[in-house]
Amino acid sequence: MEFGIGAYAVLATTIFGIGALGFVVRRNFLVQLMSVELMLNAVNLLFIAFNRIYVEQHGGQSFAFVVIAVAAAEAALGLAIAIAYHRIHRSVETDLADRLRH
Amino acid sequence: MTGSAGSWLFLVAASLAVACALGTVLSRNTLRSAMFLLGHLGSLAMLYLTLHAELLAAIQLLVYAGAILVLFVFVIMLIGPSGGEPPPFRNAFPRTFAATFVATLGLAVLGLVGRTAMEVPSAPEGFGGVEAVGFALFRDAAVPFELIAVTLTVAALGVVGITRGKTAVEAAGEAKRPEAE
Amino acid sequence: MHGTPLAIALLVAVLAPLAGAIVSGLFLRNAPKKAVSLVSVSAVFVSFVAAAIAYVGLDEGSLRFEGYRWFTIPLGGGQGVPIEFALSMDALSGMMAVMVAGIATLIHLFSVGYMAEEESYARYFAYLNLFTFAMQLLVLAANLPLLFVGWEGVGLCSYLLIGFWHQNLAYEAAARKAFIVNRVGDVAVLVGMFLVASLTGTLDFEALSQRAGVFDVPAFGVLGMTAATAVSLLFFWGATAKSAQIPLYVWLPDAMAGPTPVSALIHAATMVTSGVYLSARMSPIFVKSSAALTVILLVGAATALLAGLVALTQDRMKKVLAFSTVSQLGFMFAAVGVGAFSAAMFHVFTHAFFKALLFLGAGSVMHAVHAHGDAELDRLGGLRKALPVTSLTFLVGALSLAGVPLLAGFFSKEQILHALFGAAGNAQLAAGGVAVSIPSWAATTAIVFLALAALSTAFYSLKLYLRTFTGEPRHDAEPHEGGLEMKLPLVLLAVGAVLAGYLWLPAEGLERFAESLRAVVRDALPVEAHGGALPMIVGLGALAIGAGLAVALYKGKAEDPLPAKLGAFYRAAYQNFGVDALYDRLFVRPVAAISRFVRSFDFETIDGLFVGIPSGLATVGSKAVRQLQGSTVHSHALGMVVGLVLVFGYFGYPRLEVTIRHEGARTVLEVPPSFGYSYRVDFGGDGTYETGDFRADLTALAVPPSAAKKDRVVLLVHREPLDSEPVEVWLDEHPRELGERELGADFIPPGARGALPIMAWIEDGAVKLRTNLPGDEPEERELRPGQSHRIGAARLVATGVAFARVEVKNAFGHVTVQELEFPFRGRARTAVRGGSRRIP
Amino acid sequence: MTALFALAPLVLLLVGGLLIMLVDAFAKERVEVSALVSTLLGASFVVAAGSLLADPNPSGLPAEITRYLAVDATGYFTDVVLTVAALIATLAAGSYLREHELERPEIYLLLLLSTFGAMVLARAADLIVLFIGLETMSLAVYGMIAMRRNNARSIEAATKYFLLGSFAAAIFLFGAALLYGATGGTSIAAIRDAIRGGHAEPALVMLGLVFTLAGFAFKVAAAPFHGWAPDAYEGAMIPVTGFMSVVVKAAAFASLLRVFTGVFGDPLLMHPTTGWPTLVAALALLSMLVGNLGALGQKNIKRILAFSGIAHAGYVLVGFASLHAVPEDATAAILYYFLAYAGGTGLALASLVAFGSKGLEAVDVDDLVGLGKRHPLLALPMAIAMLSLLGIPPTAGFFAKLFLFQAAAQAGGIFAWLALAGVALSVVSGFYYLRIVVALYASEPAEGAVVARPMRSGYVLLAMVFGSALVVKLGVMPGLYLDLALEAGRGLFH
Repeated sequence: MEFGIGAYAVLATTIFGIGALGFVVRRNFLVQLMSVELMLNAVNLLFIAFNRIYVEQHGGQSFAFVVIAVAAAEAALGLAIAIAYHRIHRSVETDLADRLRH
Repeated sequence: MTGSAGSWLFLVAASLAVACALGTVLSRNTLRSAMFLLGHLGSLAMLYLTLHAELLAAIQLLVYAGAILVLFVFVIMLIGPSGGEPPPFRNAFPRTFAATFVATLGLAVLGLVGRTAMEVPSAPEGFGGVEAVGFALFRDAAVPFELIAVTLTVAALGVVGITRGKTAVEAAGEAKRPEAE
Repeated sequence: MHGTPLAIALLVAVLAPLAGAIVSGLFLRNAPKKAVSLVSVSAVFVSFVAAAIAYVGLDEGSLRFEGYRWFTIPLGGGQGVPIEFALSMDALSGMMAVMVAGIATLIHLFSVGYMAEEESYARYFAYLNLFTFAMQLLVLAANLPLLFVGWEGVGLCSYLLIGFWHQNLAYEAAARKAFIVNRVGDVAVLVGMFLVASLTGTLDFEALSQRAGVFDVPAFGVLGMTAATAVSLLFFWGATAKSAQIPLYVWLPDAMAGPTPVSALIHAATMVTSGVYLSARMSPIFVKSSAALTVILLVGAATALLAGLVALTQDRMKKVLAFSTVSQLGFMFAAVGVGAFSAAMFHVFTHAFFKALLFLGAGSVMHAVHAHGDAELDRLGGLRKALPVTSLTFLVGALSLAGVPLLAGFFSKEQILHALFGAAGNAQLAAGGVAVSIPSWAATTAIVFLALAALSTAFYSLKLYLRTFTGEPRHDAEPHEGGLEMKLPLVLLAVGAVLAGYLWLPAEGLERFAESLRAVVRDALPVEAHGGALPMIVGLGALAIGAGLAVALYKGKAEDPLPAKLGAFYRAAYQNFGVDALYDRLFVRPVAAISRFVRSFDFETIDGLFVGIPSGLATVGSKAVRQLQGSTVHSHALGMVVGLVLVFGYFGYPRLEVTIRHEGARTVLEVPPSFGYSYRVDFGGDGTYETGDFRADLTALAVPPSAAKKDRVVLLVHREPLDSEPVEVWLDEHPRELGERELGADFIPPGARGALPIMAWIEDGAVKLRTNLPGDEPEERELRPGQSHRIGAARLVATGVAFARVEVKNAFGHVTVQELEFPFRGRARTAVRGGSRRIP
Repeated sequence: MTALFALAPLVLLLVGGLLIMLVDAFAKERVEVSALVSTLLGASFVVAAGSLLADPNPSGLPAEITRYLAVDATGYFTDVVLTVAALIATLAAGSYLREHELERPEIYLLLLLSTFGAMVLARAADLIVLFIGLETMSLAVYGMIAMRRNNARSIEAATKYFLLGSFAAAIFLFGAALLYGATGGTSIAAIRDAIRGGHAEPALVMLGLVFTLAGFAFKVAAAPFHGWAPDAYEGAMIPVTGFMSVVVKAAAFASLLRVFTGVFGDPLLMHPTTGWPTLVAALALLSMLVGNLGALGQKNIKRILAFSGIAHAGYVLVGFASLHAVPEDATAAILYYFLAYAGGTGLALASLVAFGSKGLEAVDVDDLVGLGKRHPLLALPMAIAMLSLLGIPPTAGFFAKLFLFQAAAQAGGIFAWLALAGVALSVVSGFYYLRIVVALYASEPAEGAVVARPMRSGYVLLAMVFGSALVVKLGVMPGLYLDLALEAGRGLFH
């Protein structure tokens, strides 16, 4: 049994979907953040898989590297916001934040 | 990496990745979610290996699993694992809707990508290795690489600003009007 | 910048009030009131003097101040319509500018006394100056965009001044109504401007009147209108808002909430007439559309009557005057509607004097009895002795409004009636070589309406005077006249209300005034009077009856007998015939409901849209609302996902728009090329795709003869003239009669009616024709597709019907199918059905 | 070196920002970070404007740089817009933070680096750099919002914006990955060439379009991706709101312009009925509807401006929808709109800063009541801003809308109707903009209401004067700037 790049793409899409689903249905700040990480990982997998087709350069792998670096920055900032959020609500349940409305 | 070994590795890693992703999303305990995420990251690193991306696989483990995830765990420990969140699929509407969404996305992309017959050329010598990717990053992609430094600086500044000790003014009380509930 | 010294006067006329506004609004806030009065009154006076100098120096033709290239409206392909920042004055704008500045000066002066106790004195005068600036800009602008700046400006100032006295936001409704109604009109003006720019390539008034010939050719059709009609109606729509015509007049009576001098300046003398001014400016285009003129005539006349009737029943001074203004504006538009622009401008001119006078008189009364906002007629009376100057001047104004001979209002109203009679008399009006015809029923209706409106004008103006100044006092104030600064404007305006009409008389030395105006505006009517003595008899008759009734009813009466006498009609008219309530129900409430709906745009709405509407899902919906309500991360994320699915759905299914084009003998199918799209076509429905498999490079395909269906033929019937669109008759084996619709009424001889002159049916793929015309032997012939045959004035062509199944596949493998049947020649149409499926 | 000079507006900000960071860290005395940052932004503005006027399309630059960062007239034009907006926001922030005693040097540095990120985003010629610019800009904004960390509203705003923003970024990246898969390139030029050459798998390109468009639509707050905007705007400090509403939006739009004229500028993809123009038209209509109707019932001025921003995103999208028919006119109209919108909204928020002092802010429309009577000079810029946003001539906003709708009218068909809908909906916007003008000028505060006193600060006054001058100048002499925008837009079609 052989698996082409299509299989990787299907896998990446599945992971992306799971991440998106998690983001939409969960209300825990940290789990939502982890869902976003899942989505970013799916993107990385896609980049690296597609790079396997275009072997004469490393554009996809470079992009994946950048995504990992930026994801690190994003996670750090996000966790700082999560802590600030926790200080106010004593919880990380994001549905508690609904003070801002018409 | 082709052949049956690669196929087996792909199947195992892919199943593991999907299972761990589901575990991350569905666990009610945040710490368990983080552990599932760790598993997921590891299985992705395995997949990267099957794609000749050795350096990226290493970075995945070092940066993602080693740094980002540790940060997560640290924060979870700091604020205590949460409980009490209602089960994610209690509501009819998001359930219906999310299912529709994933189904739409899945159908579209699965059918399409699976259909796309893309030839996989054989990887040249050193593809995905430290040297090749290093050259790509430091020579060809020097501009983006340098710009990442700014992004990281911004994140650091933000984190410092948000978390550092109270200023004297904050202790004395804040602007009155905006807080008036 | 360049221009003659005289042209600089135009700049001064416009900018002096702006300078006044800036100085008194920003720098004199805490200065003594005397300083404010000095600055603002003199600013307007300077504007008056400058305008007058320019006007006097204006011999034949026009004066122009060139500023700089303001901007260029891009028209694609490097083309553009350049717009200059330029002012210009001709007889039309000159008259307006002098009048506006003159009356504004008097009203500023009056305000000095009237607003003496006001706290925000400087702010008031700043607004008033700003308004004068905007109005002068509107009048003196050399092109439409600059005029539009003034147009918006007067609306804005009016908005600020109406709300001037209101202490909190709850009372601003009137101001907001005024503004929104005006904005509704602005949309039309903007769209009209676009149209004019794209058709003529200019928006400059001078160039526009030279290029008006463009509109002689029916350049394009909008809803079956010619360009001239579309443009005229758009500008008229704008004018109905600014000049308070049906259906947009509702704001003006409410706008009386501001200080009375403001009502006099804005809502009587200047701003509201800008719609008439714009019509006169656009007269070269207006006169090219009979349809638009007829609409304007009817709307104007109806407004005059409706507002006149409402004015009869109002019991507050300013309300009566407000509706009276609406009614008089209706008169002006009726004149515009028969192409008598100079008569309309004449009425603008005289009306400005007597209506400003009446408003200031009302202000003087209110000042005297300390009435706030408005004076109820039931609480006035007997003021003649205490207020001799006001009383006398008010009487002059009222009589002038009523149309008493030899006063200003008489002359202008007579001219309008003359014009109407002229239009009713000869249906064809000549305007610059193009015949304009107003249906005579419309002109007659308008005459009846205006006669009734004139009657009610006479009635309410007399009523106003009698109930205010005569009889026993019904108030307990100790009235006294205002100071000189209030009396002087009254007297001057009264003089104007008497004399303004004589400027139009064909007397020696005066004729230039009217003549030069007529040289600018394009009257559709010849100058000489029409209808003989009839218009004057109608006018005087209306005056006599109206005034007589008023005197009989009100002389010496303390109570108003009208409500009792008119009963339900009175109540209806008093409530403005329910129009406000209607608008509230039609527009205000739905918009409020929509805004509430959108404001809650998270789950409630998404729910309403996607779940709530199908009733089967209603339960799920309400549950979802309860559980997901609120502005949480959740709801926003779901909104995004909804958006993503929608965006995706847009590309999910291919869209297929087949156009069928006939190129001589060839019929060509055209499909839109698009990314990832590929097509295949099956002609004739035999299951073989003539194009082979799906092809991406397919855009146009000639229809082969093999596509023809055997059992279908279309008979194309061309009538004289033969180049017109043929009538299509789809035939099958059942014989069919070709009657009046296909052949035309004149084709069928009288004796043949009902006797089946021509029968047609299809047999063996050909058309069989049997003619049975009276006088001729019955005859039968056959027409094969492609053949033609002439019978009398008609040419019959048989053409085959092609069938095509067009399929389009997009990048995702989704296919949309459309089956088409269309004749090889003739109009292409008839999509049989379409559908989508997925081909992996 | 030439590259460094050509990119001087960006280099100045980056180098200057790092220097300020060092100086602030090691200096013994208190450093006036806000003044330094304002100066840097001003310098960058001057350099960008100078380059735009002198040599907008420098040649001979090393390809290693130009394949990532476009050095062209469009880039300088967006630099000008972004630095102007950031300058107004920084000046206002200086006054605001000092007055309300919230001062922290990090905020100014984040402002600076966020502007840098925005400029990178607006110039990005490669999806990698585009993503980095986007994230640099966004992370800084999340940080600025969360900086007022004891304020529940601020943290709520940061939470929502951060989570949703990360979600949107992931969606955008997925699209970028699909485009890479389809074409093997990450730079706009490479992807464009592959698509034009027919080497790209159409389905992947279409999906890439869907996901990148969704990601952009989030950043510019176009409906239905707008949910976060009112909350985030309301919760942020006023100067940060101003920064977000102008800089973030303009940079995202500029980048969208590059991507849509480049990557998706293929004539087949731009087919008016089957390509993306109709889709963008639908988003435009929805945004104009949601924005204008949503703002109607609001009391909070920041929320009003948020919905107004959604509506304005809709107007700009009208321009995008007409790109297929009149590319140059539409591009110029879009670029011009950035300037007008930056002036109007920046001015409004600077005024809002000026209206509060000592912990008391003007938050609701009711808080403005009577300000025009007490402080006519101070209230004037707010009125000008409202009139410009409403589109009353002769202000910037009128011409901005005129040019956009004119472009759509030229495109004809449904796009002309879209323009008409835009004109009609901007009538609706009169309700909420004018409520603010009325509150300023025609009313008195209720008895016993708490009245915020205007602050006294040269910084914010400077910002207001600057903003008013911009708005009025764009209205009185629009031709000059439209020509500039036309010239700048041509760079995209070379």
